[in-house]
Amino acid sequence: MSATNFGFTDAPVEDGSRTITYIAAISEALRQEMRRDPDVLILGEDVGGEFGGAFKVTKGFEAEFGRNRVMNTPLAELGFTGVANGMALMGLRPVVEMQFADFISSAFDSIVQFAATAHYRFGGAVPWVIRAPCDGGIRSGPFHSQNPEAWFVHTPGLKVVAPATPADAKGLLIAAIRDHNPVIYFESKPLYRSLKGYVPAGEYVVPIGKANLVRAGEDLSIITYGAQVREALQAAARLAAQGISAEVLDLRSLKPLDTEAILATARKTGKVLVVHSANQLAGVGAEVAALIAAEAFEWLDGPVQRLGGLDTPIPFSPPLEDAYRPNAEKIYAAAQALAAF
Amino acid sequence: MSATNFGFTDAPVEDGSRTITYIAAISEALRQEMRRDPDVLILGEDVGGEFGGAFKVTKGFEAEFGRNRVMNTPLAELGFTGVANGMALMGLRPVVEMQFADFISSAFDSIVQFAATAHYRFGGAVPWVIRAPCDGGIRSGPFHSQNPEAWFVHTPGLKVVAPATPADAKGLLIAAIRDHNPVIYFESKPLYRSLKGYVPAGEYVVPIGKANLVRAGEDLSIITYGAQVREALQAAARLAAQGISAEVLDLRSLKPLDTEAILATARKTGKVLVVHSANQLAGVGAEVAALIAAEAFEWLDGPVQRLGGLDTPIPFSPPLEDAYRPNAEKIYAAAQALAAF
Amino acid sequence: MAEVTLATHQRLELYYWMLLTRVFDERMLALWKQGRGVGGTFSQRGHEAIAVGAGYALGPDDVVAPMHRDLGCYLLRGLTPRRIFANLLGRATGVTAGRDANLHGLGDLSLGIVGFVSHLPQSLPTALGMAMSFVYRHEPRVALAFTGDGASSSGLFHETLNMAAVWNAPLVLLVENNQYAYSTPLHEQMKVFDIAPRAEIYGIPGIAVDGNDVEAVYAVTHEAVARARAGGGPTLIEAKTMRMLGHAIHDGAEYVPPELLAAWAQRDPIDRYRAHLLSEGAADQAELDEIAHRCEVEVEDAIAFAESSPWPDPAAVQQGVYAE
Amino acid sequence: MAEVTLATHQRLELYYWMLLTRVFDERMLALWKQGRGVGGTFSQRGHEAIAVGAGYALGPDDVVAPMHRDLGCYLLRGLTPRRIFANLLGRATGVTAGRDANLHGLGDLSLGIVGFVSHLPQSLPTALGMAMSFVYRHEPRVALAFTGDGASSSGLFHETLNMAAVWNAPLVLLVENNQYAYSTPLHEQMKVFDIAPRAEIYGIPGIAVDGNDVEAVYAVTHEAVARARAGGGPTLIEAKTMRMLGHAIHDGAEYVPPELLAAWAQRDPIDRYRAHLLSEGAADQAELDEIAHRCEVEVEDAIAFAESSPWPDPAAVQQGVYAE
Ligand SMILES: Cc1ncc(C[n+]2csc(CCOP(=O)(O)OP(=O)(O)O)c2C)c(N)n1
Ligand SMILES: Cc1ncc(C[n+]2csc(CCOP(=O)(O)OP(=O)(O)O)c2C)c(N)n1
Ligand SMILES: [Mg+2]
Ligand SMILES: [Mg+2]
Repeated sequence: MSATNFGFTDAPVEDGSRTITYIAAISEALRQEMRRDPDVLILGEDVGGEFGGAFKVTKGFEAEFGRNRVMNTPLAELGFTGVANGMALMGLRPVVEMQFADFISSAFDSIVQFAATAHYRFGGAVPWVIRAPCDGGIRSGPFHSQNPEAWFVHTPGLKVVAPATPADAKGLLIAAIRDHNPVIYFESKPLYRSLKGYVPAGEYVVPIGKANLVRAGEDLSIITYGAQVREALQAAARLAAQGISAEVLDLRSLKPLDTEAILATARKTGKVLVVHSANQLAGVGAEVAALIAAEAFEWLDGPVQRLGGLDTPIPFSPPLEDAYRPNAEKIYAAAQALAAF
Repeated sequence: MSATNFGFTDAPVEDGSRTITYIAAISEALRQEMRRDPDVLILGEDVGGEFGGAFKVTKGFEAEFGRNRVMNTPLAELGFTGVANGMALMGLRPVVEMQFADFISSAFDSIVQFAATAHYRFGGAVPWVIRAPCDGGIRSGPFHSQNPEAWFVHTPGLKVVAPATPADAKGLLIAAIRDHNPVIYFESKPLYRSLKGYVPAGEYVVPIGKANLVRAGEDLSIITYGAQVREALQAAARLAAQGISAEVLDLRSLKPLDTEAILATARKTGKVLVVHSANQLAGVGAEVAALIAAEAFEWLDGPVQRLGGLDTPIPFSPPLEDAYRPNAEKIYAAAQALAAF
Repeated sequence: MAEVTLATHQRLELYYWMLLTRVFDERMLALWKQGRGVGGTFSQRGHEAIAVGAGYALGPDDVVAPMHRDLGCYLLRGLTPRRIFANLLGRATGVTAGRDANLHGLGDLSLGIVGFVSHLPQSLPTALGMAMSFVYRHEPRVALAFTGDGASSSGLFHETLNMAAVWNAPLVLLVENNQYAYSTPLHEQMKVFDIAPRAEIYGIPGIAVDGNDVEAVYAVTHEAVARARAGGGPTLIEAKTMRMLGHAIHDGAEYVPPELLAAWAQRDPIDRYRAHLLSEGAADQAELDEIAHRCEVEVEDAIAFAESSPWPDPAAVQQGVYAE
Repeated sequence: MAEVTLATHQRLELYYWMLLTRVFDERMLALWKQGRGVGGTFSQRGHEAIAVGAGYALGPDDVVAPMHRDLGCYLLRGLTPRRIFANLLGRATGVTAGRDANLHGLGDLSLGIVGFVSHLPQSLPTALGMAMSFVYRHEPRVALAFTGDGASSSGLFHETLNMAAVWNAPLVLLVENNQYAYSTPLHEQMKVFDIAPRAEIYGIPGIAVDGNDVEAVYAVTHEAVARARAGGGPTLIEAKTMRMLGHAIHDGAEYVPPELLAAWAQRDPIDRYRAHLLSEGAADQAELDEIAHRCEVEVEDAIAFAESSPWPDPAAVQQGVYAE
């Protein structure tokens, strides 16, 4: 797949903006923040040396920033995330790379029990970021395709973001690094090199907690995030050809949710389809749908619909994974049915 | 608190039924199953010896069944839950006691990555039960009061149950032990010795996946589980005194959910309040509400409402914990507002 | 073992902190028995010399991650009996303002203390991270972490020691081997009962010490802290003692053989140190009595303070989840 | 080390399984380079003697939890090249019927194999649990688990060994120390490069072996298995080798010093064993050529089978999540 900007409207071109890939935007944000703030450092498996991480996001970083700031860790997610807790308590701003988002479950206690509660309990701020390369569609099987955001959205004390574009990949990562709280940053592997977009060159911060209306519409709203934004935009384009005007809201931030933007679009169109790659059952979409059902009840012209992954481990084989996972085609079909309600 | 059966309608008295506490019902189920099936064994911290576990559920078990079948483990939740995986693959039926449900996060990978996927991936059945003493209201602070069921309901491949009565405590535990899959059994600590009810003496199985309509009503439905069932019944009694007829559905099984029973009550009353002790945000209640919003849309006479814990760690101090946690009073107020919609 | 060179006033401080711990613990347990407590709480008896001796070896800029038997360490690092007792009773004036229970969450970063988290032994990698922040910033500071024999069975014990060794971190990890993890005796937890020798596989020093000898604990910790500060890397210390009461307030510990307790009672860290101070002429009985009196007064004051302190405002329950 | 008493036909079997692994691996990598693969896959080169030598030491009723470099063990336990290749290509005829990827999930309990799970080293406590089921049922069976140097840094390594020792479990835990965890060299993973001595702190035997000597690996594993079966408890084995290719198919391993690879290439387990067999007169060149031919044919057949196998039916995607 060569990188294109698919159905996205290009972000407004600012001075110095360039069209770069989603993964390049992540690297750029990291490098800029490390240059700006000596307290920012990186740790994780294989992030250092010439290698620069399983996806090469930190390639060249050790040469520029030294080993002290680009720390290769042993295979011990629980431990090294705990190390990030301690560093963050002392005012450093560690950015932890999980090799795959799937392995974040190995670090679970350090995140949900320690980092999430330290400030509430004794005022210990834990300003780290965990970068978690998530999502599938690239035939990597049950353990290299997961989307575990719902576990963390349900956990008090954390923040969770999920960029869908190169610009947001940069702006949300910078915001996450500067945030004084533990932020889990879900970066979508399927977008890494297949999605390009304009990205402002300088300091660029996308505030955590603000959704982005990426396409305005009248007939229904598709609320989504991460790699499914691209799919939703493709579906919206097809729907438009059928005379159905779909609005697409990119949540960007999953905790906190932008309840205002969610309710605004729901009240505007009266019909909502919530989409994500993670399995649907008790996923983040359930919270979004429940919120709308409670707070936009009188504006609804149809049942709030959800489209997520199936309630199975994520299968490897192409036909199975395709059956498992939402995509533009399935969004299109679900939206069409909803529009006809 | 002395044990009473609070607002519960007594279960039908069968031959040999007795009124016993919730915790006695758990012990009884375990003992009966261990007598019946030599493949059933218990492992966990402090479950053996004279001691019999932090809550004494297995007191006397080692004397009756021997050390082989009542295994004290070192403090290593991830490891000993992994051990249960291996035993279960070989056809044993380990019942793992987490000392508190809160510590289930320490065993996370062994549950969500291994046990949950083994059958799908290579046909390896993992018939264990994890007993997880959950919930609060008893001033035990952020790490001895948690209700982590949503993490597991979102995880494909697991089953999750949460009994609200002594009879269900027995019947669901027996069902969980006999199930061929990993079942997480959330037992409510606040009910342990404060709730009594009729419990059939012999083999008594409550099928997993079936909700229980514990009170019929006309004006609205309260859907809940675990310790909040008792609170909901108290609220319903007060509502009745006000002329509001509330139906109370005890979910009993959280994965799979009894979608039929959920939709039936929603369609019947047209107004639904979903309640649980766990924090509300992205909790199991979100799934229930989203399900109703999608599938019972045309029957709804009011917005589906939710009442859960706040999105904070669970505070220790009585006034804070009371502010954090749903109870009969808050359910009553929310139901009254919904009835007036 | 290193030579101990403690001035008389320091020895009396050690005695004072241990006794303050003991008096606090006894009054706390008594209060709970009277039904004036809130929730549960952990007994401290037997651990006084470890918590105090090790904590005393730190410098003011060092940091510590104590566990649930380290009341003595919390106290000597500057958490007042008032703040701690108020925490036990869930009051607004407690260290966590009613948010965390008993000895959990007793963190105050201005005093270099990390709040304890229940999930054992989460404090270990946290302390390692703090230690690594000192390396990162070229600060001559050290982190001390406490853990138990029980928690040494957990994977985090290994992960932390391994990373600390690879990174040559200024970390001192002290295991309080008190023979039991709740009701579980050592032989159900590990096959080799000595924990200090585990250090070898990580290529770092491992030292066992009599955990009922406060000066010995001080000495080995002091040496380890000095080594860490000088760039010599981490040390594993095993302090052997006995948990003399139940695991927590509700636990009668009937599973502990009485002979075992009787034997260890002979080695009570405070009685021993008192006798030692007297025999060495470091103090006379009047001085020791004065210290005892001071401890009584402080603890009574703390209880009165705690019991008369306001409850937290429920309206504030959602404050402080996030740092601004 | 124990005396090896292998009959000639057994030696030829060892050679056959190693060579089958090698041929499979080479053809697999070639196929991937041609773009005929699906997803990623792990290189096996350098691990043949370990996977085969250790696996061969098990009895038919024993169980094994191999890792991602143990193709040889999967094969000799009875997973056919056809089923494995079909799995790599995600076909309905593969071991997991398209559900799990590459060498993950290659479980078949009827062959005593546990499917590999990515989260390292989850297989270890699983294998311990299987071993404990044998104790429970008084069956004279043994569990063998493989893991890597990288995974030995994880807490589960410690938790498993500790529990296995306390419980005297019939478990053999074999570490394939191949100098690297992905791109991370040993010295960034651990301070002491020898892993076998870690056994001491658990009070069990720890044995290091040349992982490129198939008979040596067989011998130590055989001894450990026999001890476990006789009630002698667990053993930790460290087999030293070198991962001769990248971590996985996409990895060029530029981070490995070429000298290191060159030195280890001299010790190739298959070349060495071939020379050994010839020099000892256990086989002549013709016999070995015949084995090589057999391997080629089998692997070609497996590829043809896999490539012509049907894809799984998407309608069945939700089947099998739960056991009925
Ligand atoms: C991960 C985890 N599992 C279980 C517990 C429950 N628990 C609290 S203290 C304790 C025993 C700890 O023993 P040890 O480490 O020896 O400390 P001690 O209490 O003896 O001082 C247990 C099992 C816990 N706190 N954390
Ligand atoms: C918990 C966990 N974290 C990260 C990974 C990603 N990962 C896969 S293999 C590997 C290196 C493993 O090294 P080692 O154990 O030495 O095995 P080797 O690949 O060298 O044979 C890593 C980091 C993983 N599988 N599991
Ligand atoms: Mg202990
Ligand atoms: Mg390796």
